Amino acid sequence: MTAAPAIEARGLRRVFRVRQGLFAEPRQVVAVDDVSFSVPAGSVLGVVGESGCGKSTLARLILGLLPPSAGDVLVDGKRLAELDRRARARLIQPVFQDPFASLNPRRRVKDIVAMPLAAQGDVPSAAMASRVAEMLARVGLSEEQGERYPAQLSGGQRQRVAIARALVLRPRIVVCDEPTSALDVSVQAQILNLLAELRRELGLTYLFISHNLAVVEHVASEVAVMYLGRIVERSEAEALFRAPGHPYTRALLASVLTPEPGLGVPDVGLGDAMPDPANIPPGCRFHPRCPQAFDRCPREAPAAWATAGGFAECHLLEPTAPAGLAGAGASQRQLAR
Amino acid sequence: MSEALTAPGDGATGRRLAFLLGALIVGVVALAAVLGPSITPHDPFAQDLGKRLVVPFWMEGGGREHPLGTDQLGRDYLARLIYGARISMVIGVLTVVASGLIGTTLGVLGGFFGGRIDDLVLFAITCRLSIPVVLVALAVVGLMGNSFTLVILVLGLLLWDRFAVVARSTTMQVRNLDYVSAAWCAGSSSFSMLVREVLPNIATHLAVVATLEMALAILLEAALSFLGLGVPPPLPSWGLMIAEAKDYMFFSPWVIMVPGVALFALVFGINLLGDGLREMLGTQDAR
Amino acid sequence: MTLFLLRRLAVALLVAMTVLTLSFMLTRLSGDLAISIAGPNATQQDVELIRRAYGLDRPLIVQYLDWIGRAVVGDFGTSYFFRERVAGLIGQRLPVTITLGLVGLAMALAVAIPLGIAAAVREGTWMDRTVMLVALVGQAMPSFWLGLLLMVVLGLQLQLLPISGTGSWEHYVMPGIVLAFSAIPALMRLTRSGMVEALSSDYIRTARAKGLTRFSILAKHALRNAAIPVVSIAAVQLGFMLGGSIVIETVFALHGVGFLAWESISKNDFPVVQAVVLVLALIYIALTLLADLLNAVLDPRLRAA
Amino acid sequence: MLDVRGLRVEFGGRTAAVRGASLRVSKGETHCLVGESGCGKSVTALAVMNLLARGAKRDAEVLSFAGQDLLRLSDSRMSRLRGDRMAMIFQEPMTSLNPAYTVGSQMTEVLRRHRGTPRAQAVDRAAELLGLVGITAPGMRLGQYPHQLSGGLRQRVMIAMALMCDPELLVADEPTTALDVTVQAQILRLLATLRRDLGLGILLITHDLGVVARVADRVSVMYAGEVVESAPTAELFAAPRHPYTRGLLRCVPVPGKTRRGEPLGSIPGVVPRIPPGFRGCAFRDRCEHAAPNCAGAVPRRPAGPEHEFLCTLPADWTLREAAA
Repeated sequence: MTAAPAIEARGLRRVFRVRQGLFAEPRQVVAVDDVSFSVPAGSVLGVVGESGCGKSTLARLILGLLPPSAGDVLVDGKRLAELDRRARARLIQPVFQDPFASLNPRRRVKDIVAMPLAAQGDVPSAAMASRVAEMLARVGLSEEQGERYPAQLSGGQRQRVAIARALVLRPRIVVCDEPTSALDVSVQAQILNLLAELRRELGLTYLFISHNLAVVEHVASEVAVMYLGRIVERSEAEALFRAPGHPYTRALLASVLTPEPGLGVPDVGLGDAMPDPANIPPGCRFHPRCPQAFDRCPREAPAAWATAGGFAECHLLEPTAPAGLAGAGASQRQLAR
Repeated sequence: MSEALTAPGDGATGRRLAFLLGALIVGVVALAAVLGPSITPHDPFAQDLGKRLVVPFWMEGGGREHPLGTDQLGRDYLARLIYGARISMVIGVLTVVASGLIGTTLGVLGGFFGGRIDDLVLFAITCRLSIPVVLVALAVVGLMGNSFTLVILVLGLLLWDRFAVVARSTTMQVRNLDYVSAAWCAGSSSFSMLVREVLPNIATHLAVVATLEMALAILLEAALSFLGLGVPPPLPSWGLMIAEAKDYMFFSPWVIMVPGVALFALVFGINLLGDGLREMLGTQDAR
Repeated sequence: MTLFLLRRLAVALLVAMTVLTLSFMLTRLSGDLAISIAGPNATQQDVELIRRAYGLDRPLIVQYLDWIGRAVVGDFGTSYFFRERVAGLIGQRLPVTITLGLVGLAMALAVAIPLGIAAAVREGTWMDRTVMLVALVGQAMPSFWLGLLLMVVLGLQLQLLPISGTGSWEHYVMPGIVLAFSAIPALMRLTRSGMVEALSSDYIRTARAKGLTRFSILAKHALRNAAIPVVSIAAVQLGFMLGGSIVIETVFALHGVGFLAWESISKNDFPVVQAVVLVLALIYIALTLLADLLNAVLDPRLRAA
Repeated sequence: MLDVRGLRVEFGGRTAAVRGASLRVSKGETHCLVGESGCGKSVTALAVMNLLARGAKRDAEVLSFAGQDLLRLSDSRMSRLRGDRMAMIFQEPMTSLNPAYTVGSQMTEVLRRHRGTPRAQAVDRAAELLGLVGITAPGMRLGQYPHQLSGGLRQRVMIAMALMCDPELLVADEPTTALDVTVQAQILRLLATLRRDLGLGILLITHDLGVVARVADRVSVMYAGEVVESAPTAELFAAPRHPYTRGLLRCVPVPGKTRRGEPLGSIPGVVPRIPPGFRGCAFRDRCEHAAPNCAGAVPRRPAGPEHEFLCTLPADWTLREAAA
């Protein structure tokens, strides 16, 4: 593809200073650490990882809600920092996790959906009303529901309102931050189907953030696995699930409990050490929990090595690694990044 | 889930009654303040030394001419009480308007923008809290002379702390909610985010504070006037009426009862209103 | 830990400096101090004399720096009315006010905590509503009026306590009650809401699931967590009570700093007024510092991790 | 061991949270109660433990544990049973431990209350159990406060605390919902081991069909306060009968099974709120097989020796549908 990628992150880094306890010294928390990726227009990049891995911070950086400590975000080939906020709004929009917190409880649904149009400042009110009505219908809400307040809607309906608000400006990119995590399974399926339909019809690009690997597998064309602020593996989706390169990805995949009786609960073999973003281990940041860690891991940060569908940051994938340890699909050259 | 596990409040009707009682008290006082002199036959300032300390109607010797009796200068107590209601209400309302504007502005700005601005706001609040209100108010009035406007000005400039604290903390909460983030991503201006997304969602909290502050302002004005450093005589502030009656209270205790009960009832009513608002807030927050 | 304490102290100092400046500005607000001091019958010459004697003819900034320089070392000048050093005057009167504050706080805690707990445990019942009514009554009660009522009832009619003055411990009882009345509503509400919150928390559900006795659930698990904010607010409340003592001391003619301040205000004795404002503010600042420390000691989450 | 029949819970006469639920848990068995939020599964668990909030009314045909009638037990007798012979753990490990006391103090308290064990012995037991639930350096953990532990560790502490008195029944209310997937797997493995080694009966409440499939011996599916289908795990997943169960299973994406990008199965509408006195099938508004007779009495149909479902459709309707 010759066109500029829809989203491009270059060396993104975000550091927070937090104080735990009244007397403790403030500590630096590196929430996102040197993250680079690009998402081609029309595709879906799924970002997975556990709580505290920095995936939500990444979403906020891409949306421009947080300024990066270092690095750049490019949207549609233009640097986000240089775009006026109204121009940004026409390009990229969010859908958040909690449908209870993402809608202003004091405004009617139709006003919530109209808000981005109003913020543009140049949309005539007649056009506004018709676009809102059209959008509500598109996400499966009735005109009557447009007159209600969010408190009168169910979780799934609220998430439809949030989607309508995100799409009313016809953006090209939508950042979905855990859009179905707060919903029941039966409703989750409705929302996932709606998002997929809208993407096909409107040619949208999604950055889809979730902790649920099964959901990401279902929607994403490419997947990035985050661990303690870094993308430790990125791969074309199908290859990732067929042949995961990073031991952490393997553990994540093994932990997905599919509804298949008789398989029992897998042993993920990660021990009880928990990742702490305020205290990132030296070398490979995954080594304290890694079942395959060896003497090199705590000393040296691994480079990115090629896998079947992309790359992963693990010493085991290095062609010169101890024989037999190299993960499936590792190729012979280090990826140029 | 917690909603399903808590039993519905059985005191709901009791609370509504309390709210209505509060509204009734405040309503009656406000009406008296507005109608003022047109509902009493007597002039609150007219002295009649021949009719000093006439007892109220419920005591032996009380009459219909002066239902609440007269004071030490023979002025009709009911007329003075009604005029005093006007003073209390005006002081309460204007103080709340002034302090509400100052406090809400500071609190919302600090809570919304955070960082340096918030540090400054927090510092201002801390400084304000460490200044003893009564003492400073007394000192200012003492040095600059008693006047009605000065009392309002001083109280308005001093009582904004709770507005600022509440506005700041609620704004911080709202500011971190996703609907504000969504407005930001939609390109809304800071002003429109404050006005459309933040203010409507903290308004009820501020209303509760307003009732508390109004009650406090009325009490403080009465205290200042009682100490002789508030509303100047012969204006019939309730606090001043108590102060003037103090010398006679050991012989005829009703002279301090009448203005005292009025003051207590008004403040009590305002607090009942505030409590009612707070309850409504509680049920709202629980969705 | 040390860094935090230092920063906290620095902020406290900055606040103190601001209050210092404000209390200086306060006295200059009214215009020409010399005229106020000289009184209505003074001639132009008298005023000039006074202006020079008190250094009021110097530029404002010089007066300010001079005053700050002295205030920092505890020299607040001489009272115009009492003809005594201000620091000495305050030193004599402060114990009375602090005693009154502590008596009031003790009474307030003794009433507020048990009632607050009772209301929370019986949330939604008549008990709860009665307690909340008591809080509302306390909030609405004008303290000077309550003082007068007590004087009439306890002092005159029942003859239980002295009506006013300073001297024996009995002189502190009525003012203490009045002062306590003003602090009870806030402390009681806080105790109640803390207990209600604790009782509806997940860890209380865990304690019930463990089969613990009702007493152990209330006394050990709920109260401990509810008490943390109450203790620190009590310290702050003491600061407010000292600030509010001016009204009560005046009503009961109790010779503390509040009474002193009132006398000085009536006499335009501004060095004393300035100094009292400053001293009360400093005490409040110290008490908030103490409240923060208490909080940290009591709450394991705030202790250094 | 635990026998619940016709359990009903109402809140202030306005909402019927549980409407005649029945289930049994035997010794050494894991029984999963599965359903969406608001279906009454947590309320059922709390009702069994008699931990419902004030204002909730509990009633049942049978509610017995190890031969004792729980309905007629006094509050103090019931509290002697809780934490001793029947224990419970909760969803939110972050808030379920008291922040003001150390792990050790909260654990030993259980033994001291129910057995009067001296402190030193209770501490030994606590350390032993922390080791059993896979916590390294138990001695150090005993002296720590909850905020110093991660979510996974706190849930392990909760489990160890529940085991202090060797209970026969463990009621686990969404014990892994708030945890990360890798930690969830670890905790579920732990529960499975404990069931096997200690012969613990477990009533596991969850909304996650994946969890159900992997750990349950028996499943009860709840919908709107009723158990709509109950069966051994393998049978439920192989041959679900109730339209709700079938719909629910189709909603879950399974890597390798569901085709990427294809729409998932979904159930239209939302879980309704059921007023007391409601009649008929609560699922009928969302059911593709709904018929007029669904508004009447709904029969409980057997579909196998251990398999029942609550529906107007005949037991073999799925076979007929497949044939058609």
